[in-house]
Amino acid sequence: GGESGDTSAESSGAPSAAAGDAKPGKIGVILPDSKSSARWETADRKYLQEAFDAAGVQSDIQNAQGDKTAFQTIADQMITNGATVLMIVNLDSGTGKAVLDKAKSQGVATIDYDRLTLGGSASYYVSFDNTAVGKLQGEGLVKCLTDKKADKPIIAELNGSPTDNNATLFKQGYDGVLQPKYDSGDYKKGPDQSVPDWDNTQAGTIFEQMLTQEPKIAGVLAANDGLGNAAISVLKKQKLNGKVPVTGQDATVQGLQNILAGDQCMTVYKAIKKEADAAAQLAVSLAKGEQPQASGTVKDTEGNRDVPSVLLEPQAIFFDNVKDVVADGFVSKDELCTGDFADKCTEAGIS
Amino acid sequence: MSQGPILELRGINKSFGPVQVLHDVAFSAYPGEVTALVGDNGAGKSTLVKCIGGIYPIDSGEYFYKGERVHVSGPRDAAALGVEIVYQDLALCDNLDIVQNMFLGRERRSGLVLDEDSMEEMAAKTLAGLSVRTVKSLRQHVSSLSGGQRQTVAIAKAVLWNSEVVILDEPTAALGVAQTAQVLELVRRLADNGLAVVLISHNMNDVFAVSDRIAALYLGRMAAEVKASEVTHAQIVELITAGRSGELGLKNGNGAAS
Amino acid sequence: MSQGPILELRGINKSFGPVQVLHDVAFSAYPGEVTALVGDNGAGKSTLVKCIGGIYPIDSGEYFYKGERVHVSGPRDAAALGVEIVYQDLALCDNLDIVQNMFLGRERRSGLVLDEDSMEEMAAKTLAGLSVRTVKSLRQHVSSLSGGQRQTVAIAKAVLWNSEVVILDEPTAALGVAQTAQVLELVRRLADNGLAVVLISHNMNDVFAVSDRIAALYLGRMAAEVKASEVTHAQIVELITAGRSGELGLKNGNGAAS
Amino acid sequence: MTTETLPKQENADSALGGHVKGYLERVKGGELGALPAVFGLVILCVVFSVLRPAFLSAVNFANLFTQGAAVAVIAMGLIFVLLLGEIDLSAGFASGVCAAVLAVLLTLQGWPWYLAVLAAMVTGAVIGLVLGSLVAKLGIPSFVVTLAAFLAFQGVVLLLVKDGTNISIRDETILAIANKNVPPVAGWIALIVGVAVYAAIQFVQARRRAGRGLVATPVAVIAARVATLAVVAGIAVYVLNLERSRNAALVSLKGVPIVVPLIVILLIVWTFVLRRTAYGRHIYAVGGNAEAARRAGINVDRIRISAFVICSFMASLGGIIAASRANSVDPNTGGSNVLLFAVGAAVIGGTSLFGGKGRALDALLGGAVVAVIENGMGLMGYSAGVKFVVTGLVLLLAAGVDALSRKRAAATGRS
Amino acid sequence: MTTETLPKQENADSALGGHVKGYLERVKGGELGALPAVFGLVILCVVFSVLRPAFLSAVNFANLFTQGAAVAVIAMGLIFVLLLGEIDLSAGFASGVCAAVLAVLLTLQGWPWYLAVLAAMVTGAVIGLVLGSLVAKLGIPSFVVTLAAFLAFQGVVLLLVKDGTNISIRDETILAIANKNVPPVAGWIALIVGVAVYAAIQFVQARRRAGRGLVATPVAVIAARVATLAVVAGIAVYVLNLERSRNAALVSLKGVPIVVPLIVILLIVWTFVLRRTAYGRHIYAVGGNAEAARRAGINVDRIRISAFVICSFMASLGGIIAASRANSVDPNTGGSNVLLFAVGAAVIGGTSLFGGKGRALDALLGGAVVAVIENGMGLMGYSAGVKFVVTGLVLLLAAGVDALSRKRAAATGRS
Ligand SMILES: Nc1ncnc2c1ncn2[C@@H]1O[C@H](COP(=O)(O)OP(=O)(O)OP(=O)(O)O)[C@@H](O)[C@H]1O
Ligand SMILES: Nc1ncnc2c1ncn2[C@@H]1O[C@H](COP(=O)(O)OP(=O)(O)OP(=O)(O)O)[C@@H](O)[C@H]1O
Ligand SMILES: [Mg+2]
Ligand SMILES: [Mg+2]
Repeated sequence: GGESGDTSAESSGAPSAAAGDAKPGKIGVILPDSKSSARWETADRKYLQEAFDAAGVQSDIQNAQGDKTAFQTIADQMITNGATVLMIVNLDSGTGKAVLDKAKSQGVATIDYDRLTLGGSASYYVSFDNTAVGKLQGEGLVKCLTDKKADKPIIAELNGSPTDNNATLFKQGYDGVLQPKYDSGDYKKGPDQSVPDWDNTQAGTIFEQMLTQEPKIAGVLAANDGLGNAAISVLKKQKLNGKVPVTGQDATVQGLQNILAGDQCMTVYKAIKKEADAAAQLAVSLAKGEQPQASGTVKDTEGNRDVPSVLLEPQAIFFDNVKDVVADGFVSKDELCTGDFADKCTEAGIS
Repeated sequence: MSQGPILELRGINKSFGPVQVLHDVAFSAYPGEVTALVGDNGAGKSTLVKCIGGIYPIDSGEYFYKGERVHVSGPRDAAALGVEIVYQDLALCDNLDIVQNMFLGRERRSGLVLDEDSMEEMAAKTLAGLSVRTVKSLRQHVSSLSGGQRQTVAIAKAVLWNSEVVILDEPTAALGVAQTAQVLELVRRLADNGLAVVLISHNMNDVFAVSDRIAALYLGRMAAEVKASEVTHAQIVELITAGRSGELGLKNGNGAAS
Repeated sequence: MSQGPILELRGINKSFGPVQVLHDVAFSAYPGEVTALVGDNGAGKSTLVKCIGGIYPIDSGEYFYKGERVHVSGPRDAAALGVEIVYQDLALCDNLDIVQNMFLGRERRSGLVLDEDSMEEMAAKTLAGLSVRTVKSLRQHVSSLSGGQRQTVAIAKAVLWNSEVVILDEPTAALGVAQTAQVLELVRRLADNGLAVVLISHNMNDVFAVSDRIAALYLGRMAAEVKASEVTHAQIVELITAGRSGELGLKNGNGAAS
Repeated sequence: MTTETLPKQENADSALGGHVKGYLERVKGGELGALPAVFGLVILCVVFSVLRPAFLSAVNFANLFTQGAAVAVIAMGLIFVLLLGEIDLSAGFASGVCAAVLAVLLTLQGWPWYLAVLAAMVTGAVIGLVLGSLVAKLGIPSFVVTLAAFLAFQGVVLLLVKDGTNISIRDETILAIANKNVPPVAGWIALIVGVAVYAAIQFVQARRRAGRGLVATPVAVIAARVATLAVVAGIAVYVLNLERSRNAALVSLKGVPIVVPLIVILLIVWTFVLRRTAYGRHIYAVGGNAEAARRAGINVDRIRISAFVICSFMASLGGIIAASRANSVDPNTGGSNVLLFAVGAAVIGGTSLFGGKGRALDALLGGAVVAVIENGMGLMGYSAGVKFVVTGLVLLLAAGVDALSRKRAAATGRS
Repeated sequence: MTTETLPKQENADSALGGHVKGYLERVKGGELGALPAVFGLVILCVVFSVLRPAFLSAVNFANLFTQGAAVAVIAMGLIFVLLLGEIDLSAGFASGVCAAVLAVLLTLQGWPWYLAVLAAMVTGAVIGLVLGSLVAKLGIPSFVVTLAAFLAFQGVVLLLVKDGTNISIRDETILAIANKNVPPVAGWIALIVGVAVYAAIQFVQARRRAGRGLVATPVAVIAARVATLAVVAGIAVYVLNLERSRNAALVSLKGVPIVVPLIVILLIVWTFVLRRTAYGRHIYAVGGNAEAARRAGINVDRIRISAFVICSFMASLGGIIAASRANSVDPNTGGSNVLLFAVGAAVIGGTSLFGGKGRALDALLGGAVVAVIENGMGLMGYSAGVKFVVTGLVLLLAAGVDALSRKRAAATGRS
């Protein structure tokens, strides 16, 4: 353990030496987990780190691994370590509020990143709109079903973790689109289950059982690409992949490849770099003791206040615009267009 | 001595799965007398004792105590009647010390708190009476005791209480010369004080030295219950090894357990 | 009989934490002879045997086998030398059956596979030779055996092998009359076949019946090692209980363990 | 020495009737073997079939095997560690690590499947070696060692699959393991060969024992056993060979899933090891009484280490099956409830956490209970909260049936 | 009967010197008590202090207590179940259920805090009663019962707090438990009273034993013990009474966190129960040899059930502390690694999973190790994967120090 400890001490020590004379504060970032979504560790951490380093501000980015206690412990430790700006992605509003209040009481500026802490005291909020993500998924599924000219299709919903509030928000989004269709009889509501911990293996079993119970499923609303892939692998056994549209989220390599292969209908791309850059910009100016301006506000229903906010728009990705994700640099062509996918990439206009 | 038995069993049957270990066994113990229970290895002596103590449920048969039919469905029932038993397999808690083992289940308290001091005193006295001199400390875990020391603790544990029936299953097996003498003396003294004592032993000298009656088990059947004064050493050995001896014993000598 | 000892210990010390159990003990066993090891409860007999068997590491002292100094750091070393021991606490695996216990660690195989049949045959023969008649099946778990039956299994397990030294720690404690006779006969026969046998027992009759030499431990010190023919019953009992008897024994009788 | 031999007590009634009577008496006397677990399983199946007829379909029957395979395989390995009275909390994530190694080598490095599989299995064995050595040589309690490993492996999986992404598996051979079936004909052939070999072994063995004058199983009993095996396995193969495609014109889906023969082979191998080799005997001995085993000259440390090696090795196989089934590996592979379900499967099957008692078959029986519960609950369509609650209750029901039947039996004296 | 009494072997050298010598010999001989765990803890603290000086700050010291409190309290309850050789996998989620009950009653139903707390504690006790009865009366292995409960409670929490949302706690009293401090003066007073009472009890006891002629602790030894306690506790109180606000003008932050006296009281109560009452004695007896306990007339079933009740009750306290610290309850409360860390804490502290060996203090020592690791790792700033791996390795290090010192001691003969 000693060796790796040393190297880490260096890596976080390096920027401190570089920024030694400017004396801006230190920024602490707490990410929620690495399992609900691929983005936190692969994208957010990278982009934030780059932005902070570019600005020459010291930073400490940690991940709470879905553990609330760890989340608070990390916050305590960051303040102990001298952070002056704290940016959090809360695991839930309660812990989030506890952390924000404690930070505020010690004179630490705070930013809610991606998730708004209801009743909290964050100075700023930067996010994608999660209900909007769900809405795009719902609309995407409708589009694919319409393309397939499905007649009164039965829809299965494979929701995210029951303990994750975002999953609830996504569901609000897509149910907002699908419910009217169910009500009108255009679509038929099929099985609807949540996947604990966003666990792909369990998702496989759950979807397999949905299909056993309701063999005529004609559309799958999967809450992210991992769940989508689990559904696709079950469909493959019956050679139904590509015939039954499946949705996703996060624009992972796996999800995009499934789209290129025609097995997945769509995914939702959240230009995380934009979100990260916006948040980093706020954080850096706070660390330098400035009072940055935000573009808009969001209403915190519980705390009954308007939180200065930067909101970003998610984007639906279908076969035709996979190239947008590559162009954005979110995934590289090398990782996406391996082996069999090279042809598909050409077909999809990725260069 | 013309008193009736304090403890009486009739027609006891006991099987372990397909193996029947006790066949229609009758057994009695009388106050003021030492009854020796003898039998070959595997004859069923310990099983009979465990049935008396409520460790094993009996399959069928009757259990009388002071002339009344009772149901003993666990060790607590037996203890409540006033039957105290030293089992052959001792049953001590290795993770407790000597004093703790001796008072287990019957701790002395003052208020809520255990009265360790008086327990330690009583334990020391009882052990000293059994010629134990090599125990380093009463606060030693029993796991660190020698075979004979363990056995002494088990005996001391049983005689500490005012019970009416004391059953000792091979109590002197691991004991030294002096300790054996003490235990035999103790057995005799308990009986003289009016208790009913049952002694299981393979040592015929000991059996004849202290016992008033002898009951011999043979392959799970009671071969004979006789007065010690009316039989010889050799007769008992014959009863043990063959199930009968002349007039005495099982009518059908080949009554092997099926 | 003028042969040197096959097993010889010198100056053995052994402590358990603050308690010293063996003080500077010397002990020898001679081929073709039965050496009885006697002593009061807690004298240290079993501890000495466990030191010989490599169960306990010795604190200091020398261990000679066939005149050569050896280091025994575990039971495997002792077995490799050719020392076979029946421990007082038997050490059987309750979840295995009789045959499995008897051949534990030395299973017979044909190829990769265990040769169950020949093991069962051999086990049956050995047990029969020890007068065991009440065992229902050789495939019974040892947990379901009576005290005497367990002891017989442990003895049978040890004598099954061609070893040069056999040590029996109170082997007849739980045995019946017939079985005890068989084991004593066996002990004598092993010695007559040239093996060195060490017998621990509290029964002086048995000790004098079979042994050539007697070693008496007193509170962890070796009080005397004498020829059985040169001492009397009473002298040995004195050695056991007081540590000395006339000329024999510890010079300083009050050598209590500190 | 007298040379009287033990009476051959049971030879008298070695006819079929006597044997059946003996069996019934043993059952009554508490030697229940697999009965309670099977009984619990049957009750579960009946309940689910009544509530959801789809439960009884051929598709679902086939699903059961692929769904339960990974947990059952991991449980089979855990049996070895449990037999010693130890525990391996890291088996779940060890399977995740091995699956991640497989995926990285296969998809990112482009290794051929057999080398990648080999590497995954070697990874498993090495993990076991390290864990076992820490437990046996340093004497750290296995709970703590494997708790540390549980945490560390979680990190290793994250590092291997690059923090939160999924690695897809596209190799056809690997994908086939959990997703493809054996051709129906091959299924029948394997069945016939298997039953024949079983019969032959039983007969030869009985003949040899009878020849030596030992108690032998009567021919009639062997015939009955062989017939039972043939019928049960035959029905299973028959059902699995039915067409279960939703659209038979499009794709034909029939035959025994490939994981089934895989599991059967593992079951036979480990049952053989535990019951017929000296090594297996020593595992039981160490679990029953480590001190007695040591005194008998068994190298207890080596037995301990080897058990952990087997456990982690089997975890690697479980990981490969899981990866194949999910078509991908993610940081949750081997996580969430995999470990608890695997240990639970072993315990429900009848393995003791205190060591010394258990069989390879337990993993399968208990694994079947767990798989049936998961499968059945998946059909019920409850909301997440209700589903958790009902799953817990159903598990309790299955275990309760088991415990009650054992308890009734124990009342007659056995423990 | 001869009336010679046992020689009073140790009275001769009852001076301080002799006692110290005796203690050193006992340590050498393997009676290590708390030493190895303390030793592991010290090593951890030194390592972290060197790598991250912030580890040594007063703030961090105070954080340690609130961070580790919930796990330590749950572990303290688990000790009872572990002492019997049983396990309670559901303790974590039981704490979640109780926390959820608290939150629902407090925030949604608007109950006063004392009634809500009472309801949460009663919930805990009832849970324990049910689990214990299933284990003791039906004889289902506790692993299976509590695995079922683990699943079911997960569902109950979800149902109580409604899928994925969470319930905030706003009651000041409840929030104070894990977030506020005892006034510095009160801390000093409590310290002085505590040390005085301890000293008094020790002296009275020694006097009484000496009066009866039993081996008693010499006065010098008692004085040394009291002095040690006073110094260690004094330093702790002193450090916790330092100002640790980053901005003292804005808000003053000093004093012993409220959870500390809470935990100390629980520790004293359970230590008293285990060491000084017949009930505690019976717990050890059942854990050491259930059959012997039964034969001694102990009602084994009742002991089993009560241990589960205590365990779940303590889990409810842990849940209340966790809810207070998080200012809210969500479906993950009591989930993730809470259970494994709690059991791990008990085992690291020296409690055996096989029963019969353990103390209430173990939960605290082990809990401290776990808390220090979590706290220290939080300061290191590793990425998720690396952090998991390093945490595992550090845990292994702490346990390894412990195991090695025990092993060295065991070489002299004790086990
Ligand atoms: N739990 C059990 N299951 C099966 N058989 C048992 C069980 N307990 C005892 N037996 C069998 O019952 C018979 C009688 O055993 P028991 O212990 O009563 O003998 P015993 O007379 O006490 O012998 P010993 O003198 O050797 O102590 C033995 O053959 C033994 O194998
Ligand atoms: N592990 C241990 N820890 C502490 N003391 C022990 C340990 N083992 C044995 N002793 C002590 O050592 C002494 C000798 O024990 P040992 O078992 O050798 O006696 P023994 O001569 O075999 O007696 P017995 O005739 O009763 O079997 C006893 O006083 C015992 O309490
Ligand atoms: Mg007996
Ligand atoms: Mg001895």
